[in-house]
Amino acid sequence: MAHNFRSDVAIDWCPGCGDFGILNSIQQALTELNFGANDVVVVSGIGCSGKTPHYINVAGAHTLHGRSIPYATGVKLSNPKLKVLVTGGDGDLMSIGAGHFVGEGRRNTGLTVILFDNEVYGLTKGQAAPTMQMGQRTKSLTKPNMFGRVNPISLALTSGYSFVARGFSFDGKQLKEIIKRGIQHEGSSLIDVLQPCPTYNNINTMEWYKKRVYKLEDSKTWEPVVKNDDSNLEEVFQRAYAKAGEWEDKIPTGIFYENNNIPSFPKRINEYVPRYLENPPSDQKISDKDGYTLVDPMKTFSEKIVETIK
Amino acid sequence: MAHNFRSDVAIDWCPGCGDFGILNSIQQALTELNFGANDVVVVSGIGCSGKTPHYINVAGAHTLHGRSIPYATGVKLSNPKLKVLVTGGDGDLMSIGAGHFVGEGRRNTGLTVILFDNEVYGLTKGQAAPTMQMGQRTKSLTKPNMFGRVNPISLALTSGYSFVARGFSFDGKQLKEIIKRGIQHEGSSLIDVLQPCPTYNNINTMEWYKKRVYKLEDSKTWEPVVKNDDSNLEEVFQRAYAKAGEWEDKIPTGIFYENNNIPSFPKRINEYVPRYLENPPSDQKISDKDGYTLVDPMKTFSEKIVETIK
Amino acid sequence: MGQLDINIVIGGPQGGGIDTSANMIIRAFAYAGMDVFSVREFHSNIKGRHSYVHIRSKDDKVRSLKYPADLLVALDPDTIFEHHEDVSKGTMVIYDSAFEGSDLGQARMIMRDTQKGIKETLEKAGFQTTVKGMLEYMQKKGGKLVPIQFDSVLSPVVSDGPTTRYFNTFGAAVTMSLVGIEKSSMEDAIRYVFGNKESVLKTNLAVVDKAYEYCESNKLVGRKIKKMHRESRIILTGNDGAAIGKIMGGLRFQTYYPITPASDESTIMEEHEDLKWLENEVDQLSRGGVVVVQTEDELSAITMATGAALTGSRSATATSGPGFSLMSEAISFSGMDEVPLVVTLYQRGGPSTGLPTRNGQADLLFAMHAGHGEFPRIVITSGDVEETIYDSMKALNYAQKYQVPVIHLIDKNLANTSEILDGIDTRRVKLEIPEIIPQNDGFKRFSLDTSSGISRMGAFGKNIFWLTGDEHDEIGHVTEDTRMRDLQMEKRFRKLETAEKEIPIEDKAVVFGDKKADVTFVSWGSQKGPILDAMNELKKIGISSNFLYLKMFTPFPSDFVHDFLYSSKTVIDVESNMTAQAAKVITQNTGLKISNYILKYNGRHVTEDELVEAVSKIYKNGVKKVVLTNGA
Amino acid sequence: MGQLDINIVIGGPQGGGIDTSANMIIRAFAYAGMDVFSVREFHSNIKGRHSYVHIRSKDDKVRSLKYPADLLVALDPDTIFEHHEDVSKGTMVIYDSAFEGSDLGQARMIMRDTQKGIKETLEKAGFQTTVKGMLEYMQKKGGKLVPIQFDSVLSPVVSDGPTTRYFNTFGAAVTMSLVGIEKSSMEDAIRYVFGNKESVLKTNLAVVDKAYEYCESNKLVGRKIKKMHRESRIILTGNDGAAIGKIMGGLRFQTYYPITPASDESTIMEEHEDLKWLENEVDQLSRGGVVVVQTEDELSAITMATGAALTGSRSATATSGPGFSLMSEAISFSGMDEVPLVVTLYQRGGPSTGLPTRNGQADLLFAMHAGHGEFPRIVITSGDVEETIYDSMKALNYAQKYQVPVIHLIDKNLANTSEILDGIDTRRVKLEIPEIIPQNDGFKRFSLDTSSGISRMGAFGKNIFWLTGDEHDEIGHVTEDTRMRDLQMEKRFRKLETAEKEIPIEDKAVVFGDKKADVTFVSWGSQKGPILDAMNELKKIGISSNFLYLKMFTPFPSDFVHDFLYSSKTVIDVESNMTAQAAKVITQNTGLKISNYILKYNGRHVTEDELVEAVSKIYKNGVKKVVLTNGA
Ligand SMILES: Cc1ncc(C[n+]2csc(CCOP(=O)(O)OP(=O)(O)O)c2C)c(N)n1
Ligand SMILES: Cc1ncc(C[n+]2csc(CCOP(=O)(O)OP(=O)(O)O)c2C)c(N)n1
Ligand code: SF4
Ligand code: SF4
Ligand SMILES: [Mg+2]
Ligand SMILES: [Mg+2]
Repeated sequence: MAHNFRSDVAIDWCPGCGDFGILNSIQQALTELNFGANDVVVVSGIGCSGKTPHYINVAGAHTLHGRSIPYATGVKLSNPKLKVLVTGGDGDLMSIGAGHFVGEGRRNTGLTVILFDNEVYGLTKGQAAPTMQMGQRTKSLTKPNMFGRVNPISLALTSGYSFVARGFSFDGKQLKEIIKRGIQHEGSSLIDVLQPCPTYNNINTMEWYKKRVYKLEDSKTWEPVVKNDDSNLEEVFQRAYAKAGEWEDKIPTGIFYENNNIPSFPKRINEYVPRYLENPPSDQKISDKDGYTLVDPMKTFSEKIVETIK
Repeated sequence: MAHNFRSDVAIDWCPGCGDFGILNSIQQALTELNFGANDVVVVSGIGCSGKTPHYINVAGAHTLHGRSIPYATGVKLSNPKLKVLVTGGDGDLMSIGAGHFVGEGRRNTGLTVILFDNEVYGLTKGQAAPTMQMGQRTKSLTKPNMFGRVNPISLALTSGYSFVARGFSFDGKQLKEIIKRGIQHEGSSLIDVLQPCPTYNNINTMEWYKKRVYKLEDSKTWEPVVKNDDSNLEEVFQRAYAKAGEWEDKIPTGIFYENNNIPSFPKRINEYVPRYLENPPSDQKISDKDGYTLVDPMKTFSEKIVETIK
Repeated sequence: MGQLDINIVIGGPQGGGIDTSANMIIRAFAYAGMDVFSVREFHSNIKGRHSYVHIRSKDDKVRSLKYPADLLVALDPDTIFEHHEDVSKGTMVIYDSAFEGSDLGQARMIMRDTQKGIKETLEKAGFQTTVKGMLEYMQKKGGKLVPIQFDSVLSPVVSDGPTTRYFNTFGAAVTMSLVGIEKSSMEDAIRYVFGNKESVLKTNLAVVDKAYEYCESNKLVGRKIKKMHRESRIILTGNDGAAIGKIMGGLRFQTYYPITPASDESTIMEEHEDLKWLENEVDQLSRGGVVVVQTEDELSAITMATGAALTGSRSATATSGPGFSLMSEAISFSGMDEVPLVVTLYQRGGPSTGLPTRNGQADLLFAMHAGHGEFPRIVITSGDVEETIYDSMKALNYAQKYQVPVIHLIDKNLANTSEILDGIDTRRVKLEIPEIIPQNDGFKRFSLDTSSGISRMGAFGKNIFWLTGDEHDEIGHVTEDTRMRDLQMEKRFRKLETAEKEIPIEDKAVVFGDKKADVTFVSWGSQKGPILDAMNELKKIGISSNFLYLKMFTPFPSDFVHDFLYSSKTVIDVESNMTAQAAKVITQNTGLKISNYILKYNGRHVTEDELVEAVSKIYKNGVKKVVLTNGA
Repeated sequence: MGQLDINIVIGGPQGGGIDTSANMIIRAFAYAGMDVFSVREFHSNIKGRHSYVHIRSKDDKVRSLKYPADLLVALDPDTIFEHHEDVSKGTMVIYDSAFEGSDLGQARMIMRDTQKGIKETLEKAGFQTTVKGMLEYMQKKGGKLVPIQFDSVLSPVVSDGPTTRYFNTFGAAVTMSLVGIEKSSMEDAIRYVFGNKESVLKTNLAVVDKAYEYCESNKLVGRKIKKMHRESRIILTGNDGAAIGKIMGGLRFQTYYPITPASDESTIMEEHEDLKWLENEVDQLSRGGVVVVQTEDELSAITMATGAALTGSRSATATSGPGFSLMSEAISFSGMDEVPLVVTLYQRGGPSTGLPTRNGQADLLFAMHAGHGEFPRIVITSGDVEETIYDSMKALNYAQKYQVPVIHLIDKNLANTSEILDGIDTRRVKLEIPEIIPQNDGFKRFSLDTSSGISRMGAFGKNIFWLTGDEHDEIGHVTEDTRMRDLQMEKRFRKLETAEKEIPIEDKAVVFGDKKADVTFVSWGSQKGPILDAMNELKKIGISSNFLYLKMFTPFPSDFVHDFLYSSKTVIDVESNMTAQAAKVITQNTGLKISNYILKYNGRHVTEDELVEAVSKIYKNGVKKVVLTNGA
């Protein structure tokens, strides 16, 4: 029987919050991909978005603000058989967690990073998040936003994510498909989800987005996938980056970039720890039948041995 | 008399280290810009590069690993009259400090960030820095570098730095000129300096670079400056970003991008704290002649007052 | 005086106007000349979960809260479920009769565990698990029900939308009528709250009118409280007090990364960043403003504040536990480099994210030891709103004078406590400003030539000197010389001895009550008020008590504490934590062991009544430890 | 046995082959069957600044170092300047006569403050501030000069470049000849060091040959030390020991961000990550390897290790002070969420960047309190290389068994101490592996139904459960219910009581020596060896002593410590820090105050001789506190 990905926890997001749409899309994607109960783990930081794991009926870790990515990386590297989703806020991933976000691009571990992009710090009452435009003033701000905007798509491309896409929380169908592809992608993916926060963001509302979003896949010439001989790499990458700059009047959604030629971090580890993928840390037996170590230190560290009069 | 920017501290970098060239260029730039002894502050993190402030005869802070940017930002915002230079390693700024590097792009405070780009962690004995290519194996590594490379130019452009350039520590003349322009630039600048580390990096050596570097300014069509009506913004920005991708065979140096249309953070603050630029926190008198506060709390916070039977 | 003592608990959904109701009630009492003390309780949630304000008003000084409530005002069914323990003989329960149909099972915003507890209570008592059942249960306990049909009462006066928008005003007004506050005070409160919104103001005044009229005709009127004239007073929370104190103390640079319950302090500063009022009053050089910067994280917040301090500004940051953890490394730096820096640490329920919007006092030992290695620091704490003001000023002074990081502990309870102060004394604390003399060559920022350990202060922009996290010489350059190392370590620690000598004892520890008493309280932070109030109550039941109130933990007033406790009889340590951290500090510094404890770690504020009860248990029954559990 | 006791200090520029020389010397002693103990000292610098290794060899167990040196081997002029204090009557000073022309003023790699000190010393004693002057000064103190023209002696045997490349081998070989080690042992050492580099090996052997020949003909030959046969032994540093212990203890996931002196541990693991040897020995499921990840910072290092632990792996991270500071928040998380996690904390000289390559023991109180809020943790410390192995295994066991963060303190001195062990016992520590039973629905990871406080362990991939930094219910969902909060807090702390009961006293505190003694040492960490050695020396001068050696600070063996110290006479606390942190912990937990202190905070290792001297001062002259200053 298919696993039910809905947990029985009462959801306490505000009515009309874009988070509901993201949650649904994740649950549907997991169902359609036919995952079992113990195949998937969801990791989050702190924020309204951070509550997501509790609402999904798989193992979940609601960790520290900004640290969802390294926690998730630990889970994935220790047991690469698991699919690991990160559900993070834009404050969480682009501000306090920006260093890890960049670091993960370098690793390309194979996480599916779903960014809840509401331009505000929801759970701390509406301060400007790094995704908010400079000079924009939502109702919770004492003055217009003083800071420049970080574009998650551009930052993901620059950092090395090998799958970069954007969804809209009120277009569940497209979002679900993107999430499915992100999860199936071997390397790390960033899925930026436009997520209205009706409580604090009275500018980037559902209506505001609805007027502006369009789908990249609707254009016949849009091809975000890098060929496996890398021949179109430069072109695809630069086009994706240029596309990422579009905002204000027209906001593209869909897949910006997909590169399957960079081996994931687990695969790279397997080159040096040859039995890693088949027998990762989480699965290794570490003691003999009496409970003692299997490792003979004198053999393992034989180079440290000293023998007199050989 | 011109201030002498050389301090009397013994320099303990390895012979042949690229850091010497950077130090010289900074000192020359300061001299040529005719700064006085108390006009400039140099802030660094930890690393071989982190020792730089001690070698320059201006006030200097050799702070914590990865935190040079926020320390420097504090100095600058508290006294915007100061020119504040950041001398940081690639580990310092692109790994542990990557979050602040991105954050500073959003602020555009007006720091001159000089990145000592040697692809390794010098002071901790040669581990791979984030600027090293994946798969490269310098002599200090137990195995080829497992991580993807972060390109400081691309990351600076993506984060919002309004002046982005690259120098080479063995081309002091060009480097000095870039530093001068970086310092004069009102917003924040990132100057990526290719810096051979002969002790640990036996691949990206002086010779290796000499064979590959070329100057952007040598091309007549290269125009990195955004016009003050922003008309060429998109074009200049995207071209700079594409250029940043060049590596391996030909490595561009010079100015990639300069945008003078984004008001610096101090200017933006001045809109809300109107006397800020002229009388910043560092200069404000805070007490009356008897040493008591100048602030009348009942007047300042008058909205909290309650009066019975008015 | 001393006759009136009213405890009100008003609850409703987070984001549903509870704060506004509470504001109205507090103001109305204040306009009537009463004293008011209140604390806000809410979930880590933006909309929907249960939130409440506990308000106590007296015609005398009030410093704490007390259960049971005299009035429980329920703006939603959840409040009725959540607060059944607050209801006792005589408690009036005011609610919308429409709630009566609600079932506990439908109350999805009540935490599962809480629901379970309520269910057990009702079932055990033999009542249905509905609002109705709960109301009956309350009645059985002696509660008096005051059901009102909110909508039908209000619909005649509300024309600009659903009546629900005005339920909170109505609830507040009914409450005020019930306790006997004149309508004019309530109207003043409404005017304050909606001052600049003409149309809303009008309807709200009409709602108040309606409420008083309804109460009048339904005999829901308390004995009239006569308005008393008072000089101008000021209503402040702990967050407000700290913000005001910092600005009065000369702070001109503050950084923060949003976090409950600290960021309100910074928001208040942002609202006053231009120090507008100074504009016309003072000379050119004194004009300016406060720069408040929202940073990308707490690592940035503390390092940026430190950077600013290097230019001579008074600078600070404010955070709570998780952020403070992230600041540990930079605190060590400012200790090493003798940078004046204030960190206001708003404790909340831990560990980790813990109970992010609830009270806790479990960061004391951490604050005393945060950061690797050894360096002098000063750790102070505040216990009421007034103290937050002057302590913030003193914190800035200490930082400047002793060139150390100062950690100022406030707790969430105090941050969200609202009190009324008679005024603020601008001459209570003098600003101690170190002189900065321009000098470059040979300027020894870390001069060893100082018996106090304090070297001459310098500022970037006026002096050339260096800082490094490494051990350094007198100018600030790196050294690994063994002798210089020892000398610099010793010089830094001399500052702590100097501080210990110079700071008067009353800023470190204060004794309340008589020298000899049956019971001696030892405590710190926001228990101050509840303990002072409990002392009066205990006296009434024949237990005399005094109170060693601790304010400074580093440097610790060991001799004073030793001498006082040594001759005390039943010493009771009262803290809002589980491991009695202050008691540990006492033992560490004096060798004395404390054997009685009243501890609370459920995240809620300590109340007068539970303290009195706990002391009785200890004093009369020989119980050693009482864990307090009040609060919903 | 017990006849030979040789102290060698060999110094030269960082990056100039000093480590290789030291390696040769250590190996040569070892091949001769001697015991060797050594410590490395170096600047935070890659090339040029002064670095040295202090090596002591005995034909008996050696556990510490002693000054003055018997031989001072100078591979550069700076060494002669820096180590004048190590020279006393009988010390042989071996150096290249070419150094004699050097002036102190030219020695730019000597720290300014150190230069100043040297200058003062020489001027006061009436010598020139040159190497020559210094050598004369040494002679006056009784040192015996052994000048050798390195280049001219070596040029006949070196043809593949400048002779300077072989100075370090030459210096080592001369030293070995002088102390009487047979050439064959030195040759074995050379073969070990250059094993796989044929051409280099040849010349080095020739250099050794030349050195022995030169010494022979110049009467620079010590009394022959007869080779003794020993079973296979293993030479390890503290870094090695921790790495080996972790891998033996079942660790399969380690994260790190480079930092001195911790990262060597991770590098050693990386070198053995494939656990190649296991390949042929064990069944399929046991094959595997250790994943070692260099992270972007320490925030990532600890959180990644925590994430890994959630899947059931044994996982750890290693760092030193600055990195540990950054880990505070995540330690609190793992405490809250009961994640088994080991943090190996290599203490170095603080605060802040401090003395990054020098010793310190000033992170104890911080380790005990790091992280906001209250949660159970275990804090253990190691004092010698052997302990680093078994303690690392135990740390992993404790983490798994009690589901808590375990902080394992090692100090820089121990990290860089090299010792020879007779073997490693694979059956000393049994791995305690919690059973993981697949279950999803209703799996209560944080079940309250446990008297020990320990709930059944779960693993992502095998169980569905949740974690949150917030207070949570039994399944791991957020709760703000006051009762659930209290119960979960109490459950977590019950684990600490359980650990306290279950862990045997010998893993917490050990007493060495007789029950009654004139002097009682109290200490922890790398002072263990020096104190044990000093006890023997003290006996010789008529002072009997015993030693309370502390290994576990949380939970603290209060009763044991109380009972032992209560009946002790002159108690002396010995620590490498300034504020006597362990003594504070003792007072906090027992109420007993310690009144005598031997403290060292100059970043250098504690030596036997200075301990003996300090004890005399305290015991005989009634001095209360002695600050140790040995070391260059
Ligand atoms: C270290 C730390 N700093 C600050 C906080 C307070 N905090 C909780 S949620 C949050 C921001 C949430 O914003 P975002 O990540 O955008 O998530 P959203 O609520 O918008 O989904 C902050 C700053 C924290 N929990 N931990
Ligand atoms: C918090 C912290 N972690 C680790 C270190 C150790 N550390 C010192 S320098 C350094 C890296 C230096 O590399 P880089 O920034 O590239 O500077 P470089 O030495 O190459 O100039 C590290 C990791 C530290 N000082 N602080
Ligand atoms: S505050 Fe905004 S993001 Fe958070 S739950 Fe409410 S609507 Fe959603
Ligand atoms: S290690 Fe490399 S970067 Fe550091 S001083 Fe030496 S050459 Fe320069
Ligand atoms: Mg957000
Ligand atoms: Mg580097």
